[in-house]
Amino acid sequence: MLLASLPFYQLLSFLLLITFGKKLSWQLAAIISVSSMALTVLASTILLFELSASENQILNVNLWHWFDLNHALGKSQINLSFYLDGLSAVMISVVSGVGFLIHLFAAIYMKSDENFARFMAYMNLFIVAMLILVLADNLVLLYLGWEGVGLCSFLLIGFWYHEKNNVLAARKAFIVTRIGDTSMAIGLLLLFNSFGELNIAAVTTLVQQSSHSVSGLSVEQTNNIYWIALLLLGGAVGKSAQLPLQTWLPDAMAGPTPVSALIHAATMVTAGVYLIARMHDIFILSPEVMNYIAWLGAITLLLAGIAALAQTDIKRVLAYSTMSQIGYMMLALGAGAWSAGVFHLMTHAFFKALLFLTAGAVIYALHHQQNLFKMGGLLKKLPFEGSLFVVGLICLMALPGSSGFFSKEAIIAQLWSSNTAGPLLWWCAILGALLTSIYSCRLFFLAFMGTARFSDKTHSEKNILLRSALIILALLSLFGGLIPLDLTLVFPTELAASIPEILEPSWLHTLAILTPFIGILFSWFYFKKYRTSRVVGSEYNLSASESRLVVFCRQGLGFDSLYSLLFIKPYQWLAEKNKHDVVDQVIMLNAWYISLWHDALIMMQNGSLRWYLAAFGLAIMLLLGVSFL
Amino acid sequence: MTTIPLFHVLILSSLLFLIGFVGVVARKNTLFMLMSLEVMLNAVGVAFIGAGSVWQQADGQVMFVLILTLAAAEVAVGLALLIRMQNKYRSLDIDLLNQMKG
Amino acid sequence: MFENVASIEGLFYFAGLVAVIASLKVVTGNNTVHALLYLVVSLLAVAVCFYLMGAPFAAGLEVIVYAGAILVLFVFAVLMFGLGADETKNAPKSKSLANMMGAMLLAAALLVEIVVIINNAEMQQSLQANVISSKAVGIMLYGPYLLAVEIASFLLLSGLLAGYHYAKPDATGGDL
Amino acid sequence: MADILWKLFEITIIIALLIPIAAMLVWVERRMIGIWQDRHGPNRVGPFGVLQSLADLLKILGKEDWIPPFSDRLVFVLAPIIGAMCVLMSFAVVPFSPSIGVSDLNIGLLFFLAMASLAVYSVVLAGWASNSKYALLGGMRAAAQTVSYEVFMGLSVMGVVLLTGSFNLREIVLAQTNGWLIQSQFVGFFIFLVAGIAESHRLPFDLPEAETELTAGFHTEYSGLKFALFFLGEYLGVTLISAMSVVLFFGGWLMPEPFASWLPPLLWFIIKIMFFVMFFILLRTSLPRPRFDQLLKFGWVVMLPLALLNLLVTAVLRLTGVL
Repeated sequence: MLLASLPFYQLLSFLLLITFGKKLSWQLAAIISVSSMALTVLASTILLFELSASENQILNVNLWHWFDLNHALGKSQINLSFYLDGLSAVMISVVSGVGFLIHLFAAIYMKSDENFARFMAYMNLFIVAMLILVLADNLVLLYLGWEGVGLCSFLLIGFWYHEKNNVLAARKAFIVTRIGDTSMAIGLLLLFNSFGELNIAAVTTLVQQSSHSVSGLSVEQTNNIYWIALLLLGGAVGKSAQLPLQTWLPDAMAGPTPVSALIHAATMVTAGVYLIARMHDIFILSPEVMNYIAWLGAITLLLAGIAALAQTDIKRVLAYSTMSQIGYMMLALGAGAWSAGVFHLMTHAFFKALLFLTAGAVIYALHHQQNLFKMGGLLKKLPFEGSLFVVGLICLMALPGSSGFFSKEAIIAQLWSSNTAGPLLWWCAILGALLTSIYSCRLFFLAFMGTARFSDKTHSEKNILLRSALIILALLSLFGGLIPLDLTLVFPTELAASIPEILEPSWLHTLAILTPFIGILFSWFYFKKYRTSRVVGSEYNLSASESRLVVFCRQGLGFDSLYSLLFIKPYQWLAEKNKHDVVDQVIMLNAWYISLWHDALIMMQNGSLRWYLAAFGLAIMLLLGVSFL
Repeated sequence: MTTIPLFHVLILSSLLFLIGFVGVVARKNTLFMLMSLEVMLNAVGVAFIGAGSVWQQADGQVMFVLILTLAAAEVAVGLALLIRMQNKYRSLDIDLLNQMKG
Repeated sequence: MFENVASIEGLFYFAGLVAVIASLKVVTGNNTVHALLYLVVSLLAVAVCFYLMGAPFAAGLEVIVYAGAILVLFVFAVLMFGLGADETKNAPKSKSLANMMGAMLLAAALLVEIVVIINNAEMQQSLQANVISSKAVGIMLYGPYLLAVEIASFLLLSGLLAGYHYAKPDATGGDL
Repeated sequence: MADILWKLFEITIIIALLIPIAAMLVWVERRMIGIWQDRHGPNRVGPFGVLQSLADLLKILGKEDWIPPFSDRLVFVLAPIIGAMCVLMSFAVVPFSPSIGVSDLNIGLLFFLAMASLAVYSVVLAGWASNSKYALLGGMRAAAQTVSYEVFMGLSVMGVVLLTGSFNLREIVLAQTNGWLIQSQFVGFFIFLVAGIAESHRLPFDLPEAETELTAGFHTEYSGLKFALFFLGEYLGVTLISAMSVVLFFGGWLMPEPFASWLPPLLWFIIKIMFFVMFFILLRTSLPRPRFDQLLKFGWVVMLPLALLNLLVTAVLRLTGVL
């Protein structure tokens, strides 16, 4: 029952806030939303204990029967029921824990906004949708949550809808993720068509049974599974901002910073990872797709790392970093390192939320200044935020001891010998780690070292709740790696063990641990300018490089222009050519036909009595003629 | 003792009716339209009386009496409207009344 | 006997011819009062037809009510409100028969149809027409047709009220 | 063929008698008015001025038969003819005596009413065709008056029809063998008389030609023979109404038994008619002319309900067997 109630605290809060929003004072609205979040945290904590106490580590609750789907193989019940196992437990603890802290932060951060209640309502709605997504026991309900988070993302990116850029970003995010969602929906239909089930557990059982049976899977089923996996991957790619649907995430930073932290770093963007992890039984049966996932993740993490190197906006750096880190998760999933991927998901949620919130605090302190080249020397001016940011960056770089170290190393360690990954991807991961440390250092140097390149006085938010939220996140980031994550009941034993002939060289781990330090060392000298910038005359001697390559990287490696060229321009051209809409014209034939009659009848209804009489006479004549014939 | 064929009576009736019809349709003067209407009603009366006399039933004349009352009522209302129209438009042109333009 | 019958038939045809010609004059006329006079002639001719068809009562009513009352009403209206002139503003200049061409064609087509239909229905067997007394008509009226009589009386009443209401000058009438 | 010839002869005789009678009535009227108004009246032409009418006739015939140029010629000529024709036609159904009478129509009463209602066209059309104000006003008055009074004229005689069960005037007369209908239909008679005066627009209901207001009303523009025709129509109308009163309410040519054998039926009939003609003349001398609205109001408000009431009572009494 507690499980069933999990999303409803938020739902209630959402309804209250959206209904009475304008009339509630800041305090009341904040109390409602944050306390509902606190209740969620409490409930999920209890649930975690219940889960560990249960015998097969699974909790199940059925709320009500939703509808039936008919299939040749039999009727499939679609229920509104929740399913809690190790994987979803990780997710709900991340969602509720990080979500609670971000809510707390947001309640103070957004205090002065006139639409505060609406903002909190959207945040609550997002949590509802995310919990439904995570807890869903069937794919239809999951899809409901999936679309729900998409909607909330749209609403929150466009929260300040008076500014055109925000609205455009919201639209972009919505449309791009919709492409992935469509693919996913098709995947779900195909899945149902092939197996006659959409219940996750049932699908899993079915797939496992048929693959372990003597006859194995039929050719058609194997083929279907390949396509299902590919289509589901499409959905995951869209939601998790992976190549080729990654372009929305940097723009999504237009939303309020807590939104970036909650949705576009910690929770929603990892939904794709969760989906693949949840459906791993399907993916295991299709090694090619696993391979694609791995490559996709690797390429994304490298490209995002390169793009992050050229950004001037602090939040965009973090956005690209997020993409890159999710790339790691994808790489892990593709390599079959399921629990390592999920583990990284969790730690990433902690430290990326910390980074975003701290960045938000910094931006707030600098009067909404987001440009890195207008910062500098903040470590002295904002020591609290600065030190927390350092903590976040340490985790991001995966320096030994931090949570990021444990998760990332776990991923990298399993790449070499995975039969769906391999040494090449291992090198990619190492290169990615190197890039990570370099852009992290660049970011740190630009923002927190050197001289202050701004004139305004900083004003740091001293609210105790806000600070405690940040501190808790920092602690989680530092020590989150020590949380014992046992997902052996959820995931199959690691695939790596089954291929012993690929030998792992002994220097692998050493290199992996050393990589960030190499990066730091490199940056220390390469970005000397940034950390030692001085004022020359009235001009600052530091500005963003405007070389073509840098601008290209800054603009996300030209994906936007590529898509514009490939899709938007041709579409606009088509739309231009098809201004009168050929299909519409065909449909308008009906209207034209009706209006033809309309015109004819209008001519008859001319108000002239003599005309009516003549028509009358003509009708009589025709009637008589008919009766005569 | 008359042996006027019903056929001829009906021919007379339809002739009168159609003359009236032509008048109603072709004339623009409302007064003439009303008169033509009387011709038409009259023609119907001829048909009724003729049929009644052929079948030796009084019903034909009964119907004629009813037509007569109808004509009286119609003329009362029609002439009143005509007078209204004359007062308002200073003309009896029926085409002036087509203010409902489709 | 034959001669007598023939003369009655002849009278009928003559009266019918008069009626048709007078009606034509009504329809094509320009002078309102002349047209009304022709209408009276037409009605009288029709009354003669009625009489010849064995319906003297109807003939009497035709003259008394139609010619004597209804058309006098017409004449009265024409005199009182100066409706004499054919004030059709939109009328074409020439008032020849060509203007009525469309309506006449329509009517001619209708006539042909009607004639064919009447001819087709084998209705033209001549029956001996005896005089139907006004008593029989009265019995019918106050017997099976009582309801129709009542309805007709309501019709007359409503005609009276409507005529009174519409013909009233605007100034004297309040909102109805 | 002989039948038809005999009928034509009869018609000729009757018309030949009626027209002089009407002419004589002019003299009678003027003479009687003179007596009642305590003066002489016409007394120069012939004994007691008997030939006065002849002299008038000659004078009228000698006058120019002028048709006003502003008039509608056709209708102007037609109007007096219609008037005289209608009255003369009405005489066709009047049974003068058991053997004399032009037509024995079975709807004789209806025929009389029809002709009476057609007679109004004469006046109305004369008024219109003259194209002058007085004439038009006279014509309109005539139309309104005639249409109004015609309604209860018809209703008043329906009591007679109820009691006799026939529209045939000859049968109506015969039905009064055992007593004139005036006994039971005195209300009907009164209404019929009033309506008849109005129909023939005699004084006091001569508003269409009220000299004091409308010069000469509808025949302002008329002169000569056409004027004579109007006069003929008027005096024949008086005779007709008298004749109809006699036929409908006073037993026609019938007389109670002791008197019946004294004179032939035709003479009795003429005597009765003369009595009513005298009565009309007496009315003219003694009553003032009402206003036109009073006339119409009197008709619709008093006479019409009275006629309906009379009809209703007669019907009830007839059904209960009292009559």
